[in-house]
Amino acid sequence: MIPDLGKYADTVLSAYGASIVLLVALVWWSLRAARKARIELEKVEDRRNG
Amino acid sequence: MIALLIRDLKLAFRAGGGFGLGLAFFLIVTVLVPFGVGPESALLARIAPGILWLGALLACLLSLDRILALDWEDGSLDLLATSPLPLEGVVSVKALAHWLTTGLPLTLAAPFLGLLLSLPTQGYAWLVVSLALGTPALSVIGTFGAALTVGIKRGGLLLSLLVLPLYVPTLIFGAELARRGAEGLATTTPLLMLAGISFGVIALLPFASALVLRVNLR
Amino acid sequence: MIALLIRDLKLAFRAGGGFGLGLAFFLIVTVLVPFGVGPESALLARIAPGILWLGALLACLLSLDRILALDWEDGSLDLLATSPLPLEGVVSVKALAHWLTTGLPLTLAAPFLGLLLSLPTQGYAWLVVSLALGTPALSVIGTFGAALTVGIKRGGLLLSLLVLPLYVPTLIFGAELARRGAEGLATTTPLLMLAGISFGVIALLPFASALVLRVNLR
Amino acid sequence: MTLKVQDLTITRGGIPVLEGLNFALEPGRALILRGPNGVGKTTLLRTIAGLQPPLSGTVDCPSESFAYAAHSDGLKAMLTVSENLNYWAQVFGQKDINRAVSTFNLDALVDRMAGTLSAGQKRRLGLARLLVTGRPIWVLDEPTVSLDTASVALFADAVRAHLKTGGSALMATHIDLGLEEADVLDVGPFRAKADTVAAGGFDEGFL
Amino acid sequence: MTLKVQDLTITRGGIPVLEGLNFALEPGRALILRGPNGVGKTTLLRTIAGLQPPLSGTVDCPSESFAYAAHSDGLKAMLTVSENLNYWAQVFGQKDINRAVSTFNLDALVDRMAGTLSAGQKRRLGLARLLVTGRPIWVLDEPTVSLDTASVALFADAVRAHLKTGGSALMATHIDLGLEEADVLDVGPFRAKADTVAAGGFDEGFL
Amino acid sequence: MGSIWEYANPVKFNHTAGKVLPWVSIGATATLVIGLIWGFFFTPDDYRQGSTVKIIYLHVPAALMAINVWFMMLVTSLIWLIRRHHVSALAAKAAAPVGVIMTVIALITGAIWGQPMWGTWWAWDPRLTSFLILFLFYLGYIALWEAIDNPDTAADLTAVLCIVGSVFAVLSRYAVNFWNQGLHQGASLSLDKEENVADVFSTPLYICIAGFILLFIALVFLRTRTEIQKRRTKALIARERLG
Ligand code: HEM
Ligand SMILES: Nc1ncnc2c1ncn2[C@@H]1O[C@H](COP(=O)(O)OP(=O)(O)OP(=O)(O)O)[C@@H](O)[C@H]1O
Ligand SMILES: Nc1ncnc2c1ncn2[C@@H]1O[C@H](COP(=O)(O)OP(=O)(O)OP(=O)(O)O)[C@@H](O)[C@H]1O
Ligand SMILES: [Mg+2]
Ligand SMILES: [Mg+2]
Repeated sequence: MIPDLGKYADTVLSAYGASIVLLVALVWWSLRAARKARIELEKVEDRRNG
Repeated sequence: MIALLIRDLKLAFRAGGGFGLGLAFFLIVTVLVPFGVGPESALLARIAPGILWLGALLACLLSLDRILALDWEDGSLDLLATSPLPLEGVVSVKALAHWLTTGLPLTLAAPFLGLLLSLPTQGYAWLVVSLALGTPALSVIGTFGAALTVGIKRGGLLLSLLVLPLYVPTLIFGAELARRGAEGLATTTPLLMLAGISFGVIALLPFASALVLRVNLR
Repeated sequence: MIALLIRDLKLAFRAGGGFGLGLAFFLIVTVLVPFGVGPESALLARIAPGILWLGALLACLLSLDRILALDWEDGSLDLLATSPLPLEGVVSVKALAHWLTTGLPLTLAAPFLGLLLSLPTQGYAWLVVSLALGTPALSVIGTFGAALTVGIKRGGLLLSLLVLPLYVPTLIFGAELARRGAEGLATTTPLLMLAGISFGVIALLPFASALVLRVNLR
Repeated sequence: MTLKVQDLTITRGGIPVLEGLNFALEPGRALILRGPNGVGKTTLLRTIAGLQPPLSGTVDCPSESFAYAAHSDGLKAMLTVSENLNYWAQVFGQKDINRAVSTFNLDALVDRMAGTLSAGQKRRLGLARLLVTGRPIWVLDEPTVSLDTASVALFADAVRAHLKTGGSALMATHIDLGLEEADVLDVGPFRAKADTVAAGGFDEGFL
Repeated sequence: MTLKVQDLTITRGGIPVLEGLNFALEPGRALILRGPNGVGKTTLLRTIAGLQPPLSGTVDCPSESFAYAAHSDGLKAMLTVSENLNYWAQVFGQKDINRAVSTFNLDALVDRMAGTLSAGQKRRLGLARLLVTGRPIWVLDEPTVSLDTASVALFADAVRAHLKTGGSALMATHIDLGLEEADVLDVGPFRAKADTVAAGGFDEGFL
Repeated sequence: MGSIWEYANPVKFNHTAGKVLPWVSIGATATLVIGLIWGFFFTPDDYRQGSTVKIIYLHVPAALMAINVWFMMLVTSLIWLIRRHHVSALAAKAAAPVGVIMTVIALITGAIWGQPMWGTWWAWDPRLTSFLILFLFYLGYIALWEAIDNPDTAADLTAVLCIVGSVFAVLSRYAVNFWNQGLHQGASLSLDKEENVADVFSTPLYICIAGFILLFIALVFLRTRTEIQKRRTKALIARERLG
């Protein structure tokens, strides 16, 4: 499945690996912060409305 | 005692990140060196261990005045001196907190900065070892300096002036250890000396610091 | 305005000598370099202009938080903001006082330290010229950084982090000028650039500093 | 110079603390602000002195007419008493510090470093600074903290003299200053209510 | 624990300021120090709390029995109210901060950063610290500065409660605390005379 | 529709962001997956660089974004300073961490690529160096946001820092160029001069760039909304305190 990367396999794979890890971490972190902010806000809004 | 440590760490993280910033300073000093001396990597490789040690030392130095001055200004130090904690313990904990927020992250970050200065491959391990052994001494000596200058308004530069000569032996042996490591030479002597300095300083200097602090509080 | 300048200078001399200490730090950094990188004079001569510039920059940097933080803490800054002096003038005077107590002595002392690092003979004049042109820019940029971080408790390291990237162009052209001077190469371009940066910065940055300071005082 | 405050709403840390304040301070008058801790007196004084912008409403007086004195006195520990005063006099374009020195009974201390004064002595020096500003409206935040009875009387005399020459004074304090001629304004009733905040501004999404 | 002060002479900046002080403070009693600005009250309290040595005379009580509170409260702006109190509680080996919080009416503020409190609120927090020390003798330097009347009453109640449990309190203040049961000591008469100095010590050459 | 400034209202912005976000996210995921898979699996090796050429699909888009995110922050900072629209300031705040990550990706992939190509992880090449400086600017910018409690003060200060920083970033770029001639490739999207080879690489590269841009837009919408909600929460809590 993986194409033949020749002698540079390590190089290419580590570049892809590192980048994808960073991108996924960024997205995950953003989503988590978004969820936390939403829950906080809903808690406060509920307290206020009822 | 543990409460004190936890509080200090908390404050370091909250108050504009004492921790990230020591590191940032180290990074920036290392980055600036090539701008100063030029970009040839052979030259950089030769001076790399020395410069990294110097950078770590300066990063420590810059954060020394946080160790006690803040507590002095807001009166916490007076209150601590009247508390049940022995002052020797207080200064040791302060030094430990300083090391955890400055020395330790510096040690861990040094290899990456070694990369920027084209440090030879065999040098990395020795660089880390020398910093791990040496930075605790820097924190403890620095705490002594901070205790000496604590009453003085904005004693920051005076503090540097007092502390730097005390840092010289640590710097010499530390940088020597890292350099020999990088050049593949024998490392036993500087290693032993560095370890000796660290342990001696950690065992004895807190008593001097507490003494000096007590005088300053009067 | 002149009263402010005189007061700042007086305080710098009295309060543990802002002036002697900037110099001392410069001296000590330069002295520590051979301990770090080893004593061969050929190597030292090559890195001398860069290291001297770096040392001057760090000495400036260390004293930046004195520019405004003390006046902030004791409320002088609030009072100055309500005084008849324009804030742009206040920050300019502060920058000038900083330069007189730090940049100027550094410039004058640099040749002696060049001696310690075996700087080649033709390099001295250029070293002094480059520092004389460059250090005012360092003071003005530093004042901007100090104005940005003035409200922040012990913002010292944050200040360094913000200011250092801003120092890069000055450092590059300054060190390049000194290096080319030492090696006997053409110096026109870096000279012009350095002068350009200094004048531009002196003319424009005080407005930004005053703006930022006003925001911080709110 | 009359200070007119109209419909003022002030914020601290982004949150309204006092709203709908209206008052005027004529030359020759003094006004004492009272109110429980944390109600917003300090914030009000800073707003009036022009150090922070109001959320709404106007302070109808140029900020060049105020001499502001707060908890921190802006004294330099490493300058002597007379150097400190001289400096502020020069900043405000004045010459003479003798009246300030004698009014606050600082004669014996003029050559002492400000850092070696006791709490009350420092405070007296901080107040003496007001006399070298030459500004007509004094805006004072808890001016008599740490002062003993004799010094409080000195201060009251200084205020009275200032009012006589057509100046005026606005002060926040919790203790009695012995200034019978001053009006008192209790700011407690002006505490901001929750719905001021949502007053339909552009940023309703936040507030 | 009785505090006995005998023949005490104290110095500030190397110069004697008060001399020949003698008093005793029994458990359950409070003593208020009065005296004009600069007479040496702060210095006396620091000496008693063990922060500086007396020139001569004795303070007959181990320094472990004092809880000292001065102008600066040792509060960290970047910690919340409860974190500040918890920290001091732990340093003094105590657990419970609730009593301190409720005594000084800080409930609404526990999660606020100490840096964002008003002057009076900060002061209340500083005083609340006394309750988490568990120490019997309170040594207080102008404790009610910046407090409004209601808070001064809270403080008086706290002192009374402390006295009831066998504690005692030594306070320097210029204003009336509403503590009828306290004794008052005017330190004015003990001001050091010029010749104390030469009283034949080792340093007579200097003094 | 009305004027674009309507979206500077937080409520309106949140509403719109909520509607747009799913579509942009799907678009970003799709283009990124297609572009990267195409690039990784279905492009030939370069005759000089071998398989390392595949790194270009990450390196170039990340590098482009790193610069453009800063540029976007500059624009929103100016809008905040001039028109004082809170959303604009918060968008700048939200974008900065994305920019940092992009910078880090460009640096890391570049360093990894440099090892086989130039025989070193790092060289003080002008382009590399100016990226390092950009990284420092991002760090300082974020640290300043973090260090100040009052959101409006923080917005003002960081906006001024962003503007002054941009001027100095341009200056540094020039300075660095003067100081060292580099190893790095020039700015053209073709690796070789022959058109046909370049095409093979460039189509997936364009797709990847589009993917990174879409990802950035999605993240900025999401993070800006988060910031708005955080401020609203803070304001409401403060209001409760007023009673
Ligand atoms: C840490 C190291 C590196 C950094 C920070 C870096 C930075 C950049 C930047 C900013 C660009 C965008 C240029 C633009 O379009 O304006 C770029 C493009 C590029 N980089 Fe790097 N680079 C690094 C290392 C490398 C290495 C080692 C190689 C391969 C030998 C490489 C090959 C390329 C190529 C082929 C492009 C596309 C050039 C074009 O626009 O046609 N880079 N890089
Ligand atoms: N940075 C901040 N963020 C949020 N709230 C704040 C901040 N600073 C102060 N406050 C709050 O604003 C209110 C007004 O404070 P202010 O200092 O004006 O009160 P004050 O009337 O002067 O009180 P005091 O009599 O205690 O001096 C207080 O409730 C305080 O807790
Ligand atoms: N460092 C110093 N050197 C010389 N004299 C000093 C120094 N510090 C304080 N003094 C003097 O010592 C005396 C006692 O000061 P202290 O602070 O104890 O007075 P206090 O009674 O607390 O006054 P206050 O009511 O104003 O607080 C004062 O006259 C003061 O001027
Ligand atoms: Mg107040
Ligand atoms: Mg006192």
